[in-house]
Amino acid sequence: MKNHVEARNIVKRFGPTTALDGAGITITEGETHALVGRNGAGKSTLVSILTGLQRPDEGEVLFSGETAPALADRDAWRQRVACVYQKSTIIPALTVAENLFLNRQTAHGMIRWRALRARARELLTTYEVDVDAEALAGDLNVEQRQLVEIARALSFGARFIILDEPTARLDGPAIERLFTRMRALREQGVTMMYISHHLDEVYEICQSVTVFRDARHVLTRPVAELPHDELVAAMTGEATLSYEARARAGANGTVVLEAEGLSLAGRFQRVDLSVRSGEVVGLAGSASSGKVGLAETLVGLHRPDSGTVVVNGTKVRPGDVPAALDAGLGFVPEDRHREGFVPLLSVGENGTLPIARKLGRLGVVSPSRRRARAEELIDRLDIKTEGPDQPVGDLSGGNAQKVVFARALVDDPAALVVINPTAGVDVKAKQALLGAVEDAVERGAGAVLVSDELDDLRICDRVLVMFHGRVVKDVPRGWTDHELVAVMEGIQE
Amino acid sequence: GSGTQTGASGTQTGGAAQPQGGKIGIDHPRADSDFWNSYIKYVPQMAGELKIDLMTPTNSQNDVTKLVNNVQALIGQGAKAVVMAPQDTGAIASTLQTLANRKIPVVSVDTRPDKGPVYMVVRADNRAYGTKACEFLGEKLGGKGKVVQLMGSLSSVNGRDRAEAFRECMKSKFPGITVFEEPTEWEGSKAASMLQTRLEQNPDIKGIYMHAGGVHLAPTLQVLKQKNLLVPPTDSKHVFVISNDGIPQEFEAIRKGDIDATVSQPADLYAKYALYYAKAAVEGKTFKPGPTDHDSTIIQLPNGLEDQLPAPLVTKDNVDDKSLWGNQVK
Amino acid sequence: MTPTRVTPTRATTLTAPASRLRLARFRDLTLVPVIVILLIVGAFADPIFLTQGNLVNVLQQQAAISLLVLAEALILIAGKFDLSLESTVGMAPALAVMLAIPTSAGGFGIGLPGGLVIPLCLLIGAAIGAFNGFLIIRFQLSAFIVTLAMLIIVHGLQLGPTEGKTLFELPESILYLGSAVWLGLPAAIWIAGVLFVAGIVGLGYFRVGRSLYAIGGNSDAARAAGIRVDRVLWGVFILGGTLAALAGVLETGRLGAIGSNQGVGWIFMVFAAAVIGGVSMDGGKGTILGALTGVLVIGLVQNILTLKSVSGFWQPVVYGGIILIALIISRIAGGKAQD
Amino acid sequence: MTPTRVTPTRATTLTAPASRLRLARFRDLTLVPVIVILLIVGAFADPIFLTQGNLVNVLQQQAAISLLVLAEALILIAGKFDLSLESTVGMAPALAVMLAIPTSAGGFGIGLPGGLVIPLCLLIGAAIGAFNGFLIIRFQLSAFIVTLAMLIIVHGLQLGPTEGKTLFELPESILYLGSAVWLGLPAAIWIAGVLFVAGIVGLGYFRVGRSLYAIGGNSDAARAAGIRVDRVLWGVFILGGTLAALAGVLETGRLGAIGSNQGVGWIFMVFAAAVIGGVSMDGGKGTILGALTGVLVIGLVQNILTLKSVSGFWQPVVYGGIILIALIISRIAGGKAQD
Ligand SMILES: Nc1ncnc2c1ncn2[C@@H]1O[C@H](COP(=O)(O)OP(=O)(O)OP(=O)(O)O)[C@@H](O)[C@H]1O
Ligand SMILES: Nc1ncnc2c1ncn2[C@@H]1O[C@H](COP(=O)(O)OP(=O)(O)OP(=O)(O)O)[C@@H](O)[C@H]1O
Ligand SMILES: [Mg+2]
Ligand SMILES: [Mg+2]
Repeated sequence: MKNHVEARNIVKRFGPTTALDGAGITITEGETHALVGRNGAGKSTLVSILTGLQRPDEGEVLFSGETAPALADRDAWRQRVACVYQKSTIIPALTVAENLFLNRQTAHGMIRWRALRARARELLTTYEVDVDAEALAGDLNVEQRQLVEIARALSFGARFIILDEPTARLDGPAIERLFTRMRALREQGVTMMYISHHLDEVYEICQSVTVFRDARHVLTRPVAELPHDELVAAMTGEATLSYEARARAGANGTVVLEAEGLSLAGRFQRVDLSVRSGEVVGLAGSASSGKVGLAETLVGLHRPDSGTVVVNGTKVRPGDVPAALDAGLGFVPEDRHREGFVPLLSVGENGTLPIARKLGRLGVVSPSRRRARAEELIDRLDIKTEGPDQPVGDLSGGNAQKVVFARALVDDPAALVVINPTAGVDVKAKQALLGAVEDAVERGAGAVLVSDELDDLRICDRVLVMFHGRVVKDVPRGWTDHELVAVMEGIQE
Repeated sequence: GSGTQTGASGTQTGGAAQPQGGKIGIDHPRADSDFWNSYIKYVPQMAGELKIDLMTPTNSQNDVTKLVNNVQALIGQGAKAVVMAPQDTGAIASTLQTLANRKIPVVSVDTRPDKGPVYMVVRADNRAYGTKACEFLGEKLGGKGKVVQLMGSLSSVNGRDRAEAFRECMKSKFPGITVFEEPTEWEGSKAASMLQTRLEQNPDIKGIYMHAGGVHLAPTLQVLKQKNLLVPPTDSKHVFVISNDGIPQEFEAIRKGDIDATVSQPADLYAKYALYYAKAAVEGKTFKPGPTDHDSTIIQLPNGLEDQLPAPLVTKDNVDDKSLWGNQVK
Repeated sequence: MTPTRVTPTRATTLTAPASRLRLARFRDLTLVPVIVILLIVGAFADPIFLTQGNLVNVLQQQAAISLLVLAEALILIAGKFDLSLESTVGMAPALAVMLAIPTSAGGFGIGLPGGLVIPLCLLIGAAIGAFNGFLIIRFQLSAFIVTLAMLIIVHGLQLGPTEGKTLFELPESILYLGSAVWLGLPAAIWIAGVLFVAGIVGLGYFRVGRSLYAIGGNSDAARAAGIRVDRVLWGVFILGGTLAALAGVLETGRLGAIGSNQGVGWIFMVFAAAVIGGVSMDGGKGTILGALTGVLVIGLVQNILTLKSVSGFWQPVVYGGIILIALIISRIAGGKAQD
Repeated sequence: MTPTRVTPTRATTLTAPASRLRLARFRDLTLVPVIVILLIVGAFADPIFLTQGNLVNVLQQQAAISLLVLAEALILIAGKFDLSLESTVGMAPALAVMLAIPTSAGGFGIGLPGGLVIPLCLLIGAAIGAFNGFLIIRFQLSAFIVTLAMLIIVHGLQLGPTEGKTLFELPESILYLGSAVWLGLPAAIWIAGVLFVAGIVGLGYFRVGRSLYAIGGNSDAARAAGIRVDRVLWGVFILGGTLAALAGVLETGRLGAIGSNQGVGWIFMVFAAAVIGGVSMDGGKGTILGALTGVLVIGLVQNILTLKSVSGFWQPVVYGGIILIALIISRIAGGKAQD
């Protein structure tokens, strides 16, 4: 079989960081090839090199044995490769239709909008993306945007498609639809490179897998020949077991987070919720079920139309984040880029934002105490960084997420509200993060965990399933995937 | 003699080609108007004639902050007298006090500082400009009708003086005339727009007083032309226009009959007498109020003296007078 | 989304488009109510206001500045900034004219034929734009501060050679466009009108126009989509400089001379017009039609203030107040936070 | 991070910070080479230049404007914008003084005691800042355009009551700070110095100061982290207005009167100083120390141009050119693209 894509001895440095150090990948024509590795291993950097967005410092890229086009020749690149990037390439101020056909609205002459919209609608229907072609992309939620990006990449008709963590923001049914699509493309002979931290997905959809570790190539193997444990070992450099939820003593009585009759128009209605110390309560639901809106309201990001929130015995003013945090809440937001961190500020500062007040007297923040706290957090969550002074904007996705986590945990919260905590983090980090939630709970906190991932929900003592803005069921520990999904889809009450 | 000289000069060494009496610093107020540009050109010429050791002129670009900084620099570089033209006459007070404390005499050109000692103010009376324009238009219009006054910047004292004098004179001498006032900020663009709008609103406007020919002349003519109002004075549609400044282009327009008059603001005399008094000051001469030998009068101010230079009204009759500075520049 | 329904249906997503489209269209026109109010106020303020003559005057007075607003809107939509446009309005025609007129009239004495003055003027404008683009794109310097420095430098390049003098003796060719009348309307209005239509069509229906929105909205994404970001941006700066030079030609024709402060102080009004017209300072948002309504609001306010003879001292307060009110109305009508 | 190592160790994380810290410190000081060059050029240009007297003059001349730069740097770091500061410089002291002086001297005839003038002036500045903040934060209006309108309005609020006249009979109290000499140096220098030190310490080591960076860098994240974004921003606008009013007091004392143009035209220089000093127009980036070096560069350039008596016509070209060069140097030394 011919090699469709080859990258050889790629070296790429960003200032002091070496993102790729002589790494390479070879993808055979027609296969779906997984690229896995821990956060910061250099996967996305390779993607930007394979799509001609960045020039490697050393090494070369070949398509079907020919050298890659010049960086300036974007059209040539686009004929060879289409991509769903990890970072959003949606332009919020433009409509979905225009985003889908960006820079190819028309071959020449004037744009015929009506025809464009029709084409967009057709495309969205083909890929079963349930969004309005005329909506502004900025008004879509994270998941819808992701679906639009995927539809766009698939629609190019390129023979090679790269998908960089496309499923990190999708729920179960959407992932299934994506896989159906990918299988169909593979049957048409399309080559794909697939990046994900969900190793089961790798086994489900890919034929071979390449592992990167610390900016280097570690192995390439057909997936059939590589058992799960070996794959994890290759990624982490050590043998690791998959995460097992710990057996906990369970709720010990005091209610640390309570909501009563909470409603927010268009998002959720009359929700009651009570979380005890030592308890993890899951919030599940399919797209637009209102689970995120509810969690964000608990924290004070939205002001509810009615209802009250009590944190650790204190009734907090509705819609007041600082009050909720002061009362003892820790928060991991849904979208780390939007609400998670300040990219220009250092790891240390981002991690200690909510406790700045405790790092010195009279409003002073002592840099040395901040640094000490930050190093402790870096240690605890195993954040891969040059140190507390590195700007978070320079970290890889998963490590940035750990910083956001660090911020939530820094004040030893009585109650934790965690939304999609493991989106885009590697296996080991996932364990660290879920472990961190369980640690906090064992120390006596109560946690609300909102997630689209059933794996995450396994650490919950009970899962509240939401459907169209209402809590429809309280599922105790011991559920099976099938049961829970059925409730989430509204198939079974 | 010119204003009675007491204190003899005495130190004049005969026939020496060298400049006399110590360095004189000069700050120019702005470089973006034709009048001041003519003044700036006359300065080195007059300095040569008066054999003055002139320092390189600074330019404060119509900004009192820069003026203060420039004066500090001139002091630092050893000026024995300073000529300036503070366009903001109030904000210069403490600088004048500093200069007085250092015994450095100041000649103020064109504007009269409100406060702070000055050796001599050399200016033409801006209020007189306004009054002359009012009288000219009032007579031409026979004491009735409508006139427009295109004002300069209201935050400049000269603009204000002209505007107030014109307004007051119209009120007292020609109460039958309606005056429209347009604050143009010395901008041609605003002047054109405002005049155009006003003529649309009042097609029977018969007179225009422009505060500054340099910026107002061309736009006014352009608007009149567009409205077909650029006709000889004999035509009943004629709009009487009086300008202010005395630049060559105004003279040209007077000759062609496009405008009727202008007040010639004496750029040459400004330069000449500014330097003359600065030199006199360095030499220790003093002056008293009264008439001078150059058709002007020195008057007493609370904070110094002022030599009020003549500002002739130029009409078709005297527009070719060679002694007008506007006929001397090329 | 109706929470009572148990299964999501396509119907729920299909209701949205029509209303959204309507809203999006209206968003360009949030200033229309302000314009209507101004027309009513103006009509009460002075009977002359609503006459054809006066309204044509307003348009003619705004023609030159509207070209600057057009240029700035394009640049802002592409996510950049150009302050130096205002200096180009005076400098480009001044320098072009000086190449043609004799030394006695203030020229360089090169004596180029008068017919070349307008092309030269536009070329100078384009060159200034190209230089701005070069510094901003190639050196990756801050557009605000580069063009601020250029505002000062370009104005100096007019002051220096003219020595601050007004140029009175101009070739006929440069006066023509700003003073001619075509089919009963000043040529300047026709020119501005045609260019605005070209801008609306270009930004609405052509790929290169749409690419401005993409670049202004997310330049990394635009680059990934194959848009030649640097080239387009450079083109926009050059076009901006050229439009500013053309504005200078129109203004020169209207005023009959080139004063040393032609265009000085315009840039604030230009930004005000663009922003109240809905163009975002953050790039990627706004339309040329919206910017045009912004120009009209500013022009009508000035006209009414002149007709009502509001005291020069208090004019700024009234004027600024109206801008604020227009801003608030356009905010409320537009419904979105501004940036 | 050394990529050869397989497991991250404490050692690797501990080697990096020192160098990064050093780099970050240098980034504040990218203009230092420019300042050194200017000092050398100045020394050759005029023997007076390096004398203590001249350098003290430079500092005194920049004292008032430096407070505006300080205010603008704070506002820019927090991700906002304030153009109206320049109008406050004239309007706040003018109004405060008019409340104290008799009608004969141009006052309102209310005759408040002279000792109240400075507090009143600062209060007026704070009120203007509060109003800006109110419109921008509560109404979510564009900061650029709100403060542009306010620039016009606030200046009008000075022109209106004074009718454009200069106020020169001032209470002694308001003249003192701008003209006094403390320990051999003008008081204005001491005041500006102390405020800059407070700014450097406040932004470097205080919670509220650090929160400006968080807000400017990502206001949503700052909100989610429990920072009271609106309250802090409002505070920054109020502080900015107050500093502008204080600048007005210093300027009034230095000039001995309040002209109707006091402060007019400063804002461009203020932005230039802040941006060449490394403060980003996009928020979240820059330091007060950097802004201070920006002020010094501008001050030294002006001083040298004055001492060398560069022709007024060509001064802008030299001046703008030097800003551009400083910008390029700070870009090269800083290493990062500007925005
Ligand atoms: N533009 C950049 N500037 C500086 N450092 C960068 C940049 N892009 C990537 N890096 C660094 O390069 C390394 C590799 O990053 P990359 O994004 O390729 O990781 P990744 O394998 O995709 O991780 P993740 O699974 O978290 O997405 C990281 O250490 C990251 O901090
Ligand atoms: N800022 C917003 N304003 C208005 N409606 C919103 C907003 N954010 C989300 N929505 C809508 O509210 C509904 C509930 O959203 P929410 O994010 O709470 O649900 P979710 O279960 O988390 O969905 P998903 O899994 O897709 O994120 C959805 O229809 C969503 O489109
Ligand atoms: Mg990645
Ligand atoms: Mg969600």
